[in-house]
Amino acid sequence: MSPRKPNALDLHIPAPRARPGDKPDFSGWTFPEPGDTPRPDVGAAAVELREYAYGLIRVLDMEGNALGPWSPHIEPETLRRGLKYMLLTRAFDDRMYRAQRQGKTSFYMQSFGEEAVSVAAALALNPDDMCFPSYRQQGILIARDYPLLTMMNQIYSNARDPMRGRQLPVMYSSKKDGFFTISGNLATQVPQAVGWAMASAYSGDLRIASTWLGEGSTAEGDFHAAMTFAAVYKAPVIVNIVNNQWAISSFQGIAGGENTTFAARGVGYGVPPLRVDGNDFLAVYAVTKWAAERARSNLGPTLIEHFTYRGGPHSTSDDPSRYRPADEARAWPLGDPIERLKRHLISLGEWSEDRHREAQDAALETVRTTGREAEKVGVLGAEGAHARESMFEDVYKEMPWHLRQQREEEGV
Amino acid sequence: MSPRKPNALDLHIPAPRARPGDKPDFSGWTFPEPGDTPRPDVGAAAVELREYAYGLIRVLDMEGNALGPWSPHIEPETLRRGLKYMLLTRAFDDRMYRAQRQGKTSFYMQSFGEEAVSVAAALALNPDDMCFPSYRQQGILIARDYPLLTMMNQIYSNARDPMRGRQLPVMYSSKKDGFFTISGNLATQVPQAVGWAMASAYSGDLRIASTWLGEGSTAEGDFHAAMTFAAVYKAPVIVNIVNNQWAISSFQGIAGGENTTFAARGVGYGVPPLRVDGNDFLAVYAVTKWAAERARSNLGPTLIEHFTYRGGPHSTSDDPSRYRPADEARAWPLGDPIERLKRHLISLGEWSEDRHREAQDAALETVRTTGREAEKVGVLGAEGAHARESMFEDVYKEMPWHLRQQREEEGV
Amino acid sequence: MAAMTMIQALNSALDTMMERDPKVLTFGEDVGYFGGVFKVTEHLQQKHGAKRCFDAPINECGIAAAAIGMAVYGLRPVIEIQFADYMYPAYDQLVSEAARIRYRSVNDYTVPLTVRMPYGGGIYGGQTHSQSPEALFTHVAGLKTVIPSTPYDAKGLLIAAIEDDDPVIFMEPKRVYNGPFDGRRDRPVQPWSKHPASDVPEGYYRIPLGKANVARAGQDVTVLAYGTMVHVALAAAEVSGLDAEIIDLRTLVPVDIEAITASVAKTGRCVIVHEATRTSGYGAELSALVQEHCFYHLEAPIQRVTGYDTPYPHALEWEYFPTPPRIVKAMRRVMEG
Amino acid sequence: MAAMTMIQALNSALDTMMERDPKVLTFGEDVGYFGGVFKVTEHLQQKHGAKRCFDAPINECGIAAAAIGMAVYGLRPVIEIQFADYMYPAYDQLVSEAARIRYRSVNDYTVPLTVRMPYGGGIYGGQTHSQSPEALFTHVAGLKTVIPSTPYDAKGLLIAAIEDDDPVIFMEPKRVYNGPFDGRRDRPVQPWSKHPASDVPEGYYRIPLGKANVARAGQDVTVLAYGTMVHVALAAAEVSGLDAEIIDLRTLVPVDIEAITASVAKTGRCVIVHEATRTSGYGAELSALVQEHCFYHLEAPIQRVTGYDTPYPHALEWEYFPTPPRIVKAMRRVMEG
Ligand SMILES: Cc1ncc(C[n+]2csc(CCOP(=O)(O)OP(=O)(O)O)c2C)c(N)n1
Ligand SMILES: Cc1ncc(C[n+]2csc(CCOP(=O)(O)OP(=O)(O)O)c2C)c(N)n1
Ligand SMILES: [Mg+2]
Ligand SMILES: [Mg+2]
Repeated sequence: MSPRKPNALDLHIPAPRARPGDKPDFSGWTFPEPGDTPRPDVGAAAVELREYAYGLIRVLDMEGNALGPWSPHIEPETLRRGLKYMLLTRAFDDRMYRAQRQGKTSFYMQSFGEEAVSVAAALALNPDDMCFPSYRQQGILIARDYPLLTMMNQIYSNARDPMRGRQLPVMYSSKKDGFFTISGNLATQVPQAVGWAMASAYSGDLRIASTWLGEGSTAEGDFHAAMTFAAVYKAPVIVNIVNNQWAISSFQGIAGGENTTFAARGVGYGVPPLRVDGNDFLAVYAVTKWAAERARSNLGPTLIEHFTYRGGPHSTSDDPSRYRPADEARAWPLGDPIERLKRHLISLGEWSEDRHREAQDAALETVRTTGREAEKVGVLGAEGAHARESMFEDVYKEMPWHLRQQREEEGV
Repeated sequence: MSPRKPNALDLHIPAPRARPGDKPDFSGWTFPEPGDTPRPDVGAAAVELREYAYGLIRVLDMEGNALGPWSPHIEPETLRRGLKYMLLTRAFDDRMYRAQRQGKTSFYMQSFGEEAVSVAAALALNPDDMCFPSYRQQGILIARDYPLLTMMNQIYSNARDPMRGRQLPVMYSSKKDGFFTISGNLATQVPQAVGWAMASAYSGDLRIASTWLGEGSTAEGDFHAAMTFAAVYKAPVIVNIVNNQWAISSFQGIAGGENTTFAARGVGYGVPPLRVDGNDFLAVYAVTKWAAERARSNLGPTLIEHFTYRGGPHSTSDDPSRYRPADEARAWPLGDPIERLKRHLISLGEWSEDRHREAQDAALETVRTTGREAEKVGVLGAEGAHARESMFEDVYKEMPWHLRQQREEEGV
Repeated sequence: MAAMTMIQALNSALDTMMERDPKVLTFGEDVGYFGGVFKVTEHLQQKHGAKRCFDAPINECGIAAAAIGMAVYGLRPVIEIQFADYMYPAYDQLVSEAARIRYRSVNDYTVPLTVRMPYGGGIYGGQTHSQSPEALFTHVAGLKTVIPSTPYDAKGLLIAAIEDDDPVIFMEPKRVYNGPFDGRRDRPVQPWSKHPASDVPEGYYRIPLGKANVARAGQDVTVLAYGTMVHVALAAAEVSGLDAEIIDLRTLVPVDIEAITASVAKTGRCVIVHEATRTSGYGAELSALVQEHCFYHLEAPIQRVTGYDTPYPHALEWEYFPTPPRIVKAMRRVMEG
Repeated sequence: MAAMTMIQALNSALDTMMERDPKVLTFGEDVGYFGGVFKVTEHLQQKHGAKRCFDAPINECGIAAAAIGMAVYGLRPVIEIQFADYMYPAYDQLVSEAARIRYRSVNDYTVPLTVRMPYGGGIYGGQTHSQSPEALFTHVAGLKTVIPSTPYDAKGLLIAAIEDDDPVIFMEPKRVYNGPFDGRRDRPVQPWSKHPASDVPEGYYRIPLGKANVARAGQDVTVLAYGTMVHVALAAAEVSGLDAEIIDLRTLVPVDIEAITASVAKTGRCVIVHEATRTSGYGAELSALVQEHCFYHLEAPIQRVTGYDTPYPHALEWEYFPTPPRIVKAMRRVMEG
């Protein structure tokens, strides 16, 4: 290349503030105070909602008080259920993560630190609303009381794996529970959710759809397809961006986070954008309720950015200490979702440190017992877990001749 | 389907206000007055520029006066060149459209009514800035003095067609003139333009890129890719959305125009959005200059929505009277770009009706003479225009054995 | 019965199914009010309402994905990709999603989706209105690929595709939309009304997927073809002086291997014809299958007559298009051995 | 010379080219600071600067398109698609754009682009980290497709791909990134350091595209393979008791037809091996080519040993993976005729 000309153009490559060895640095960020953000009418025009893309809806302060108009005033019983499911999710993740390390499965992905995003949403939606999640919303399935044992059987690809060993461990599917079969291809589920919502509207149904994707995945064209179709046909769908700051090793700036918020994507399509503290169970619950009501009133889609932090590695194949400060998670300014909900319940007089410890132990025990049960059925690689011929089934409704022939080649 | 439930969901299908037989109806639209929109500093932060997505930058009023801070104060000589190129483009389109009707070529696409969008931009950019156009920016090529004869030779796929008969008539290419080879696949050029701009920045060059796509094409995933990459790497690129209200038979509401403006897409990425009267030569010139200066100062991309109207059919394969009122073009509230620039020049005392008539006649005469010349070389289907073996060339730099073999099969 | 063009037959198939089943709906670019750039969905919006036949944003990924979501819900969407050349943005959704949802969810979710797209050249459409990408679908487990060659087949196969519980790629040979073009540009184009297969029942009927049709019975040489090329092959047979057997495959996956092997076992010679580029075209698979199943019957190397391995050239398209003379040449070669 | 794994050899190729030519740069998801999920770009950002090796948004369409724009500008971008399974969003840009820009502009614009992507199974990656979509590229005129099988070849071929003036799809057999896995799960995996082809020069060298390598010379039967399957085929040959000739194709398009015909003319028997699904896989093209070029030499039907026509199953992947016993069986069948 020739020597630099005066006034020459230069290429900008975004970089995070802190790398391994640096001190975590969230100093550039300011957030509205809990309770400070007004709650617009569910029927408000999209143009009045633009500013919500640039704020942050918060209900819980760090002492556990629920403040302001977004406070959803949920029954303590519901809050305790939320807490229980978050504890279960965390205990489950922890055990499965270690199971992978022990060679019992090929792969695992935790949702550590992001439990409120899935669990609060699951409780705010109707049980028959349809979810199109990414791979990090196991909390939904758990909050819908899908059997942990079945999840583990899938993770171990054992003989009782409902996916018959075909899918990666964490790629669940349960139509009965309104949980769409998870794809390995990022963001493909998002426009599918829009299509499902359109079908529900077409059919005069009452059910809405909700879908989740990571902030990194918003860069995919499928996200644009989803937002365009959702806006054009006013589909009854909630699009949830889980901004956990990282996409494997890439910080959110690589997905466009340096220039504006991810909620702002909604502004571009005229879709109401809500930006919420994703570690605030009450806030997530409240914005989900708001968006669900809007969708159910034929007022169309809402985009929600859940501002959170991926506490763990991307997956068991990842080592985050190679690209971010090891203590960045602990420095996260918006705290831990379980801890915060616990404090809230305690401040309400509806919970105590003791009850919390018991609940935590109960979650661990459930997971431990279930884990043993699943291991008894078998772990990855156990001989004969799946009949070899099962590989050829369900490619089509009826097996065509060429698959029958190939099955015969396998000698089965 | 079961009978409709109370409060049931319903599917919204956008529809235009007027269909064939109806009176054209633009009554819902209000525009700022010419001169009323402030001109921000080229270095303004993107967050200060959001509102420009919802206005409309106008300089010329309907009497031909240039008003307000966006008035670019161009030399009359430049304005006359602009007018000349628009007249040439219109005359060229007209003749080529008819040539297709006469069977001299397979296909043609006019830019009738949108001439200012290309011609003003071409004059505002540096001659060596790189253009990635769609199929409706022939005005750029004409304004860069690409030979009309060569364009016609391509349209006729005759022996002097620089594309050797390989491309559709209107899919020009000229590296020398900074005009990228047009693709039939909508919007693919937009992220390519971003890549080119990144390469220019990478190389410490001074040249920027500019790209054009229709409002209908903004729905494509490639547009999202382009905006994401442009924002992330602050690429020196101008993305021009030509909102001519129609995408073949689909009104702009099908691309998302019911919910917000197309300029607003830029807001979603934190990219400065300018919305401009596309039939106002001075305004298009001024916003292009602004965006080009911004890009050249390493301040990154700008998104411009050119608000205009597709005066003619989509292409020679189309019949717009089947889907929109026949007189909708005439009812367009923002007038005709040629007429408006003419009035401006006259009001400046730099032009007259007589000179205009002469210029118009000269354009027609140039096109007529050139047309005859091109026809003498040949029109589509003339025997021997292209050697059959030329079909096998340039697939790769060097012809591999299998193409040599296939060429031999053709007996050449 | 009525004399229909292929466009009318396809329109009638959609109309018939929309009448029978409220779960059937159709959308795509310009398919609503306008009725599609080739008019296949004409009047359907007017008749069945905008919710059942509507325009889509220009985003083929979104069109496919929305339809997948609808199919998962329980509808039977039929989408139109305006030209097969524009299916690439939808390819991931079709290949990674539609094709695999049944398998990966163990029948929990299924995708009864039909994807219509006009394909093929011969209309001076240049590089991006002429392609034949069928091999890009036949390679994908979980998809079925169907290509009709006549109005009668078009309607019966489209109805079968819509009723099929798996995703079906339904490719329409646009060169024969309005008449059975046989590749001879020098002759006047015949209208469908002169062709017996334009006799199409008004109502419901279906032609099973996976079954080929013997378009011409013969003893000397087997020609495997589909879509437009069936007509071109018939024209070639006519002038060749050979008693060719022309198999119209109709379904590419799952292909009717019995019809193929029965014919080649009889003739011992095989010519494969398609418009797509040769390398890794569907003809390669047919060639492989024929030699696997009929090796000991073959008297001469299987011949492929195909589009060349170049983009589809605008002005030279008649050099590119597989014409009767090229097929006759291949037939002669295969007879000589 | 140094003993390198395939990952190190690829890294060395990139490093070598970035040193020689400032026009070479590389980007993709996680390739910058982190060095790529498979570490192929490790340390390149640290050494050559963030502008020459950087992370990209998760948009494969944008990655390909930006690289095309850069190549059109005059650079020589090398992009990484994190897994071949994720190339579909980029497919339109590769097929409709990169592949055709030279042709449609008559050399006005060219696209010297290299698209790297790990492919293939055997790592318990499930349906979306195991695919072998090479046939989706070999069908596309204007693209070259390259697949190395050893560290030595990987470096020499990658350098040739980067220097090539046409777009090259460079597929990396991830199962052999760290060792020459031969498909026998029951044996300890060998490290590359024990394999002669891990002897890789530190600096610049190239292996010409379009030239196959005889991985094992033999008289009885020709085995056509590439990538991981070369090692599996070698293992099969070892236990088969047959004197197999194993051709490592290295380049799929343009394929080395001379090497293929020379071998099959000699042996009269041919087995084709790949991991991709069978129907319309690249094996179909090879089968068609072999029977077209060597029909009168063939003593028995060509056999295809391939992945089955199903998605890649997670837990049953060792049933899916073409293993030495399956290849031996095919060799025996082809010997029996
Ligand atoms: C189409 C596609 N491209 C690339 C990948 C590889 N990949 C898997 S997860 C991931 C990062 C996703 O990040 P984000 O969307 O932020 O979600 P998170 O993991 O943070 O929840 C990548 C690049 C993929 N699965 N699919
Ligand atoms: C990927 C792709 N899909 C569909 C088409 C068919 N098509 C050609 S032009 C067009 C309409 C484009 O409308 P718009 O972007 O508004 O541009 P305009 O024609 O109005 O200038 C369509 C759908 C195409 N060329 N490419
Ligand atoms: Mg993330
Ligand atoms: Mg338009």
